[in-house]
Amino acid sequence: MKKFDADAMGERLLRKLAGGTSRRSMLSRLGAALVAAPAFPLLPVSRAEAAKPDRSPEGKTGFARNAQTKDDTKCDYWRYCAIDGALCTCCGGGIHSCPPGAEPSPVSWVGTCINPDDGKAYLIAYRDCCGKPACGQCGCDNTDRETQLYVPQLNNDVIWCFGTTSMEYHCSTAVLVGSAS
Amino acid sequence: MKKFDADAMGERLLRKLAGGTSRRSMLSRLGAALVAAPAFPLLPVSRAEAAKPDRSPEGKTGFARNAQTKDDTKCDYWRYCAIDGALCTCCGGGIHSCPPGAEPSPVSWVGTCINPDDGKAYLIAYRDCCGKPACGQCGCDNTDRETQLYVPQLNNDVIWCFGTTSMEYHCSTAVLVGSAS
Amino acid sequence: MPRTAARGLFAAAAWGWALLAGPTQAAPADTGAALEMETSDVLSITPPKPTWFFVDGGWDMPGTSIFDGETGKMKGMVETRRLADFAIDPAGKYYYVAETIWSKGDRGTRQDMVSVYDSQTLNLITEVPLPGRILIGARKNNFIVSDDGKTAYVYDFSPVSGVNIVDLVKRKFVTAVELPGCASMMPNPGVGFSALCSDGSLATVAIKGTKANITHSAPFFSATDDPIFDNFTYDKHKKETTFLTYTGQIYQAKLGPTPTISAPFSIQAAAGIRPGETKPLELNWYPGGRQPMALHRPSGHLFVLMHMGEYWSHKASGTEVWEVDLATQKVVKRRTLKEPMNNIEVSQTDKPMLFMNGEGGNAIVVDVATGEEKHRIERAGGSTITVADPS
Amino acid sequence: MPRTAARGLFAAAAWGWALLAGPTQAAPADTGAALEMETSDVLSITPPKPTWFFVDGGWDMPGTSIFDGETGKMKGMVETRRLADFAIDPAGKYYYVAETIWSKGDRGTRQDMVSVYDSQTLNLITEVPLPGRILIGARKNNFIVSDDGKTAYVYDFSPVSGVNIVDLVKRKFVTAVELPGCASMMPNPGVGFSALCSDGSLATVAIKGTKANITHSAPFFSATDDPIFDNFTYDKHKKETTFLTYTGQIYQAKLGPTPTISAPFSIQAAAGIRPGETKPLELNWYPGGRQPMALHRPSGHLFVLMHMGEYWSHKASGTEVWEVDLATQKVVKRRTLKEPMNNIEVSQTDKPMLFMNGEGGNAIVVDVATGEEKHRIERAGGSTITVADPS
Repeated sequence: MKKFDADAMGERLLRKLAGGTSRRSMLSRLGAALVAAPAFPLLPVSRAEAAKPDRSPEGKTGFARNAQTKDDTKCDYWRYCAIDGALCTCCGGGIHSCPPGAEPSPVSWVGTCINPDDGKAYLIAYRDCCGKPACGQCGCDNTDRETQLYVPQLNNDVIWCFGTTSMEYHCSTAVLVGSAS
Repeated sequence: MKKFDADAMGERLLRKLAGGTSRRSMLSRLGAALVAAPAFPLLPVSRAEAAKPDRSPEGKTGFARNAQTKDDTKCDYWRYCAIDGALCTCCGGGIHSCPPGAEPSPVSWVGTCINPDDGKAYLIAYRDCCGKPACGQCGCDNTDRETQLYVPQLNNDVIWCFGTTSMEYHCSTAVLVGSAS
Repeated sequence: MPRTAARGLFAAAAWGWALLAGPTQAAPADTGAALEMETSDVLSITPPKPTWFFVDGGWDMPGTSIFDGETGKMKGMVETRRLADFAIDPAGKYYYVAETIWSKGDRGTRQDMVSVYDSQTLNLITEVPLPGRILIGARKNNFIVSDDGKTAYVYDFSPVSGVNIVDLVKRKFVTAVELPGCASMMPNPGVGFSALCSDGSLATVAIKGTKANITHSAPFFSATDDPIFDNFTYDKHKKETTFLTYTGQIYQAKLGPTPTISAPFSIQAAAGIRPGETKPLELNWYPGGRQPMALHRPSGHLFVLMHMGEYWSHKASGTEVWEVDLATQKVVKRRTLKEPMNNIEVSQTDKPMLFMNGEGGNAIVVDVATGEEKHRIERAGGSTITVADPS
Repeated sequence: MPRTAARGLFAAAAWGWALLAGPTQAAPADTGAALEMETSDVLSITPPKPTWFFVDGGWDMPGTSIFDGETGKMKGMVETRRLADFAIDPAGKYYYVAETIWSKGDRGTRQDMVSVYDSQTLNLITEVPLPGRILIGARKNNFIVSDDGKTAYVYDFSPVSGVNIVDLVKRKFVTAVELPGCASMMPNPGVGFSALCSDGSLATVAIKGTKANITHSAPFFSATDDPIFDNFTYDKHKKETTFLTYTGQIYQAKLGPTPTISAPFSIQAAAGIRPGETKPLELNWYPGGRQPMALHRPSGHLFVLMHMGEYWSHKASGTEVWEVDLATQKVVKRRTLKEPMNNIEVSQTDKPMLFMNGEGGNAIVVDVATGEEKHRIERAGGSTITVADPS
C-alpha cells in the first residue's frame, strides 16, 4: 500500500464534504469536533485503544463465539460483528467492493471484530455502497460494541453515504482497515 | 341529486385533464376514442349493457355468491367485486369518502357488482384517493369482469389518479353510481 | 341508464369536493331498500387526542399512520418518507415532518425541509427549507419541538455535528449551531436544548437569537461501554428527562441552565434480580429495541421492553414489559408479551394504554389496568411510535 | 496503530475508486495468516447473458435485480421505482427504464423520462424526457424497444390513450401518436408497432417520421368476455406474437403491414381436458398470474402458469406449469409447483431454465430438462421477469 499523508488527506476530504467551507473555518470546526468529542472515523482508533477488549473465550461476545471465516455472504461471518444492512457480497459486490453502479462512502462506521482463526481483533470499516436502491438481499444487524448516535462512528443506523453522488443506501461492505490490538 | 348536462361536463373535465388542449382538438381526439373504442368512464355503461350479466344463482361468480352487505372494511363486501388496493374504509375514509388530506380522482375504473340483498347489479366507480402514500391497510384484489389495459376503465391495476394534485396512490373507494340493470 | 351513470362519474369533478367534518365513517347507503347514487368527498379529523397513537412506517411504508387507541381504527396518514422525523405541535394544530427529498427520487438535487401539515385536514400547508439534516430515521430526538411550540431543532450530521434551528411561528430557518461530539436532543425550556455527548456528559445549548453557548455537565455515563438509549423520554411538566442505559441503569435529569442528574438505579435490581453487566456470557434480562421505553407522566411509571440475553443485544425486541415506579425505584409489574415488541409508547391518560409494535410492523394496544390486548393492527408500521402529550 | 487505520479510512477518497472489471467476487483477504488492509472498489459486470434473469421489485422494492440463473447469485441492480418499466437493449449495451418521478417524492413537479444505464457499469448515462407515460407497472408491453434497438415506444394514458416515440440513437423524444381504444404494444419490424384493442382487433401503427397510420384487423377476440392477457410474448425471429386468453385460448399473430392471426386452440383441450369457459361455477384449470406465460423461442414451447378455479380468477397464481408445444398444439408436460407462482419467464438457451416468482417476492430457477429446482432466492422481487433474447 502506498504511503499517504493521512492528515492532509483527511482535511481535503472533509473540506469537500463540508461543501467548500474555507480551510480556516473547517480546521476550527474540525478542531472543535476532535477535541471535544470523537465525531470522525479517525477516532474509532482511540476508541479501540480505550476499550482494551478482553479477547479471552469468556470475554467474547455471543457473535464472536459463533463467528466463521469461510462464507462472507452469511451474517455470522466474523467481520460483520457490527454491520447493519444488506451484505454487498449478496448484491453483486464483494467484501470490500461495491456492486456495479454503486459508490462506496469514503467515511464509515467501524467495528472491532475478532477473527476466530487468529484470535486477534481487527478494525472493520463498514462502508456503505450508495446511489442504488436498497439491495434487499442478506439483511444483517449485528451490534457488538454498537452504540448510539452521540458516538456516530460506532452507530450502525446512520446512512453512511457522505461525499457520494447520491445518498441512497444500497448495501454495506466490511473492509479490513487495520489491527485493533 | 342535481341535474347536469353530462356531455358538457365530460368535455370540460377531459379538456382540463388533457392540459389545455383546444376544444376542437379535444373533440376530435375524444371522437376518435369514443368511436373506435371505449377509453373513458362514460363507456362502462355501454359495457354493462353489452354484458347483460346472468344474475341467476348459477350465473353468479364466486365473489358474488359469498358477498356480504354489512361490513365495508372486509374484502368480501359486495361492492368490492372488482376493487384492487387498500380499502379507504380502513384508512380513515369511508365507502365513498377519502381519508383526510387525500383527493378523490374524478375518473375511475368501474365494476358491475351484485347486491345480495336485492339481487340487482349496480355500477360501482372505484375512485382512487390520491396524494398520500399507500395506506397499507386492508389490501384487496377482486377481479370480477376485470379486464386488461386495452379496456382501461375495466382494469384495476391502473393508478386512477387523473386530475388530482398528486398521483400518489393512497386507497380506493367504491362509489355507487347507478343501477346496471 | 347510461346517462345517469355518466352523470355520477363526472359530477364530482364539476362540483369540486365537499370537505366533510362530520362523522369519520359515512354509513354505507346500501342497507335500505333503495340504493342511491353517491358522490365522493373527503373527510377531516379532530386535532390529536391523547388516546391516539402515531406509527412511523419506517423503511417499508412512507407514512405515519394515525390510530385511535380506543377503537383500533386508522384515522389518517401523514407523509413520512424513509428517514423522515415526525413531531406534533404541542397546541395540536399541526403535524411537522423533517424530511429529505431528492428531486429525482434517489438522484438529483437534495432538498431538506420541515413540512407543515394541518392536523384536521392533513393537508400540506407549507415547507420550510433547511440547510441539512441527518439521515438515520427511527429516532425521536433528531427533530424536537420546544414546549411552547415556537421552535424546532433539527439535528444535522454532514459528518460534522450540528443543529438547525427553525422558527415555527414565522416558518423560517433561523440559524445553524455546531454541536461537536453530541447528539440526541431534548428541549430545555427557556434555555434552548440539551443533548447527550460522547464523553458521557450532558451538553446544554443556551440559545440567544442566533448565538449558542454550549456548557457541559460532568461526565456521568460511558457512551461506549454502557450507552444511554437515544430514544429516551422527556416530561415537559417536570422539565425532566429519563434515561436508560444498555445494562439497565435509569437516570433522571432535571433540565435548566445547569441540569442536575440523579444517581442511577438498576432496573434489574428494582425487580429483585442482579443488575445488568457489560461482560459477555452473563445471561440476564436487558432492555432492548428501537424505542425501548415509555413514560406515563401522570403516574411517573416507566414501561420498559425487556428481553433475556447477553450484553450487546440492545436492539433485540422485548418479550416482557417491565413497569417501573420511578419514585420508589421498584418494578411494580412484569408483563409477558405474546410476540416480541420493538417500540413502545403509552397514552398520557388517566387510564393508560400501551402502544407497541414489532419488527414485522404489527401493532398492539394493551390496557395497562387489565393487561388485556384491546386491539391488534396488522401492517400498522414498523418504526417509532408517538403520542400527543396534553398540556 | 491509529495512523495506519486513519490512512485506510481516508485513502480511498483521495484515490478515487478503481473500477475493477475482473472477477465479480473478490476473495476475502482473511483466509491466510497475515490479514492485509484493503481498499474499497466498485465491480462491473459483463453485458447481459441469456442465462440471466431480471426481476422487477414491483411495489415494494425500487429496483430490478439481475440474477445469474446458473449460480442463483445477484449480479447487480438497476433502479426501477414503483410503476417503472424496464427494457434491455437488443445489442446488450444498455438497460432502459421508463419512469415517472415527482420532484418532491409524492408531490411537486412530474418528470417522465427514459433513463439509460450502461449495462457493464450500471451507471446512469442519460435521461430522455418524455411528455408522459401510463402509471400502472407490472406490464411488459407499455415500454418496448424495436428489434433493431433504435426506437422505443412508451405507452401513455392521460386518460387519453397514446404512444410516445423515442429515438434511442439520438436519445430524443420524437413524437406522440394517439392510439384510441388500444394498448399493450408489440414491435412490428419495418412497420412500427401493433397493439391490442378493446373492440377485439389488432391495431397496426405504421410510423413514417412523425406520422402514424393506424389500421385494424378484423375483431378476433372479446376484450371484455375473454380478454387476452396483456403480458403476451413476442418472437423477433419469427416476427410473431403468442396470445393467451383468460379461458385458455392460444392465438398467434404473424406481424407485418397486415398481420394475420391464427385460429385459436384451447390449452385445456391440448391437455386432453374440457376447454375453459366464461361461465361461473365451472371449475377447471385456468391460466393466471401477472405474467402467466413464457415462450422458449428456439423450441416453440410455451410455459403457462395454471391454477384450478372458476372463471374471473385470472390474477390467481399458478400451482402448475403447463408446457405447450405450439406446433403440435399439445401440452407435452405438466409440472406441479411447490408454492404458487405469479410470473414466469424462460431462458432462450439450448438448455432452458424457468424463472418464476410469487406474490411474496421469492424467485425460483427450474431446469426444464430435469424439473429440478436449481435455486430459490428470497426477496428477489415480486413483479415481472425479463430475460435477454440473443439475436
